[in-house]
Amino acid sequence: MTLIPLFMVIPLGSAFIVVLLGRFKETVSDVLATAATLMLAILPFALIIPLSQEGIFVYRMGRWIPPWGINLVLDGLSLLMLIIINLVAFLAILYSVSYMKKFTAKSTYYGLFLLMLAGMNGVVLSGDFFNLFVFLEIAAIASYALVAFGVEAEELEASFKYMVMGSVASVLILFSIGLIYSLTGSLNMAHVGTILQGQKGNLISFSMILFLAGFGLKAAIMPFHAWLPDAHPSAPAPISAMLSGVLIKALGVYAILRIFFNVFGMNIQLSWILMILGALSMVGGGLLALKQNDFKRLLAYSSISQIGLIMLGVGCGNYWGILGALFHLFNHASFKALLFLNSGAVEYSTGTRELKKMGGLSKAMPFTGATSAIGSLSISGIPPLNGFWSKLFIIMGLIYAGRYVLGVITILVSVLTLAYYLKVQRYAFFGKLGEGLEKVKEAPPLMCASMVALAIICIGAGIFFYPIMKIILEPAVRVLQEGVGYSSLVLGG
Amino acid sequence: MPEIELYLLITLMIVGALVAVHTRYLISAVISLAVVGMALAVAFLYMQAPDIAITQIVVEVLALVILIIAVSIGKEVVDIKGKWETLTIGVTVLFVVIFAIFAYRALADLPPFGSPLMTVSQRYVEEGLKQTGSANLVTSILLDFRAYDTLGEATILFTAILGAFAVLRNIGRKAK
Amino acid sequence: MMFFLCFVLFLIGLYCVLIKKNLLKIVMGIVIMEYSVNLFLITVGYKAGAVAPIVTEGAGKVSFVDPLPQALVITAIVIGIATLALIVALCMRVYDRYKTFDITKIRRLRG
Amino acid sequence: MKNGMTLIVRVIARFVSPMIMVFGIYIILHGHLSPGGGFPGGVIIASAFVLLTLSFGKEIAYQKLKESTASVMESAGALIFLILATLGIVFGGWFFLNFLPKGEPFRLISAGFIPLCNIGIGLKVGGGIFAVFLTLILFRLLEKGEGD
Repeated sequence: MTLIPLFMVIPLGSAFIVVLLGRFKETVSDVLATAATLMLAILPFALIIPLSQEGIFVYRMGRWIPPWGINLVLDGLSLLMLIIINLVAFLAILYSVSYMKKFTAKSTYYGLFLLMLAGMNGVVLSGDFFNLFVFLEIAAIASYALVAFGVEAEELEASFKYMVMGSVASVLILFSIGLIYSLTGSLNMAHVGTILQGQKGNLISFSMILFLAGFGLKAAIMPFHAWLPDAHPSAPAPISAMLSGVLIKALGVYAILRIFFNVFGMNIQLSWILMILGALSMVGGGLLALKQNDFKRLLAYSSISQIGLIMLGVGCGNYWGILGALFHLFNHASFKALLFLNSGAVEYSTGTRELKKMGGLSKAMPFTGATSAIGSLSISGIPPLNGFWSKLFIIMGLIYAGRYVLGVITILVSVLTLAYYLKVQRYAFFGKLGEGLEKVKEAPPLMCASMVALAIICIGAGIFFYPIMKIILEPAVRVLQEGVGYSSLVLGG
Repeated sequence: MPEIELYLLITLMIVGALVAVHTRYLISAVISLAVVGMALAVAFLYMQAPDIAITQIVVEVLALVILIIAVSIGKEVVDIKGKWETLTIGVTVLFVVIFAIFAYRALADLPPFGSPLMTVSQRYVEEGLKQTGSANLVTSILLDFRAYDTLGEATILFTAILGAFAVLRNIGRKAK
Repeated sequence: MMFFLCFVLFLIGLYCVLIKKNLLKIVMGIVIMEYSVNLFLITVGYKAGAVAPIVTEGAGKVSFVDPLPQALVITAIVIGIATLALIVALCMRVYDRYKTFDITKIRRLRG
Repeated sequence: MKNGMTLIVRVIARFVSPMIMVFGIYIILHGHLSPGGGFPGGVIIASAFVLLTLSFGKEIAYQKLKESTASVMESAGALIFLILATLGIVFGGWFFLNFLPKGEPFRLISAGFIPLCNIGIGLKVGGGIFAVFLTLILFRLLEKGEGD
């Protein structure tokens, strides 16, 4: 219980110290950042057992009782997000130690990375609207700067677009928070939930629309996706892995889930909106991905498609749909991070991202080739890898909810996914060696280590899906199914 | 009866914002924006928020300096006209107007102007001094009741400045 | 009506972001939107006939305006200046690379 | 603007900027009693330096004040604030607990750790804002130095 603030204190403190000390020696910041993220990656697992006994932890900042002070809430959903975020962050940092040698100002990079991590942890733990907004801004601002970290022309342009869209999204969210405050006089999510219960009206739908637009922009759901295919490929590879694997979920999907399920309460119109947006981004992202010849750009469009799948599963609202969506959230973090790290390794060794200029890389780069094959198969939903189970659960959810058409579309998109990942494999890793690639060597060992770790997670989560489902996912599903009952849990505890 | 002044101020702000959007010269746009910001600070004073007014004024001066640096760096002083200008403007205006109509209906549901609910704040007002010892209730909220937000806010400034350092580096990648 | 006028200001900013082709004009649109949100929050907390939320020694019972939105707005203002600093840095850097602020000419990425 | 502004501006700037700084410090220290606090105070202090930089020219400012000093101040201020927050756990068991005695209201030394927080924030904001201003204004200068 007293461990909860550590999720913010460790990354913030180490970020400040890294920036302060990093100018002297690069190794210091390597060690500090790795140590901090390693601690953070272990921490959520230590909380699994106490949480399963207690059900929910409410931490009162400065000992003020909930509606008056800020409270942190740790429940199943937050814990799931914490596990995903910190695990991927640790592996991405491990990867960065070698990968970021190409860039200048490494300590600034670590500082921004740790601040982004602190922001995401803050978002998923917060039980207060404005606090959520503040931490969302930390993560978002750090990510704008990280996208432009290479300061090449394209990167700056992508970062500018991302920042304009992100700032508009933040303003929309803040306006909506203002509306909520004016209507209820409170900022605590649980307290707002109790006040709003059963209320309806133009104002509430208006604020829901603003929230949906704001967080939809952060999550890159289809009509709001324009920034993602530019921003994600432009960032350094470990940052792309963080952005696609974690950030859009922590800032976008998680916030939508928390606010719409636990504060406003789901209803049938909202469920349809989520499903339609989800299906739109799933199909649109998939079709656009098929056209791409840039490795990272293809992965970015594929992220839009997968986020659509998650929204679809959440939208159908029954046990299997939500379970599938949350499992897919976990899985997508693992294999999309893996694939982005693969693309980074390929870029590191060959210096190109164009798929057509590659070829036969799996001979020259065995670790990268093998892990990317695992990632591709997993994201396309081949049994027994983890992507299969989550897609199966989502389709089951759709069928139980009676949405057969959407179920069929999901299966078709799954085939589409397989198609464009086969394209990646064919162009990049199989066939004969591309021209000028004779001297290509495998990426440095630390980079390989983190890729292998992610591949093991992909396989492991596929084989041991049942214990993961019971221990980590079911508490999270319960949180969403309880809906507005969240309020009484937080305020009563 | 401060409401009349407030309406005048907000009208000034809207006019200033429109001028800032439509004026041809970038430097005049920056100055009109500063007018909006200063009017905002005065509006804060009218609405009994001296803390915010001070912060707004000092931050506005700084924002003005930053924007003028940005404007003076480029050789372009006038705004750019694109192709399809009228069509895009038409579509955007239509979208904005629809949004406005919906917002007008929604905002009518808010509690009337000048009578906030103060569900939570009532307690800050009554017990703030006793519980935190700070006579300035805004400070007591900022640094005691909601100090965690302030930590986040300080971190945001830190992040943005670190980000600006990162973006303004001359060389991003080391030469091979 | 007061709230709606704040929203009008917000829409002007949104319009500016959507329509303008100059990077700095887009930045100004964002700044206008931030102003409008700050104004809206303070307007929400305004109480007719009340005084600023600072307790004075020996004063009797007076009614204060809502202090919570004021605390939020200080945070929002700081977020605004932080965003502005970063985005202006980005703009200057983009100008440095492309020698223009025109977004129609800055099109290496396909979006 | 390269070599600073006219003599009149310089003399006035040299005369006014200490007063601005004193005012900023006053605003920071009295944050819990009167309007103000760490943020506006920090920005006021930074703006005193900004005034000096603008009137004396950026070359001189660059020689005298390296941006690193300002950014060290910034990191240190942020750390002070974070450490104060964490001390709440040590002394009272809760993060951000106002662990110091509240003292007598309306005095300069009262309100527990609030004035200390204000000082930390003031340092941070002053250092940070001035550092970012310096980088923005020196950006072209550095560029030219390396390009030629």
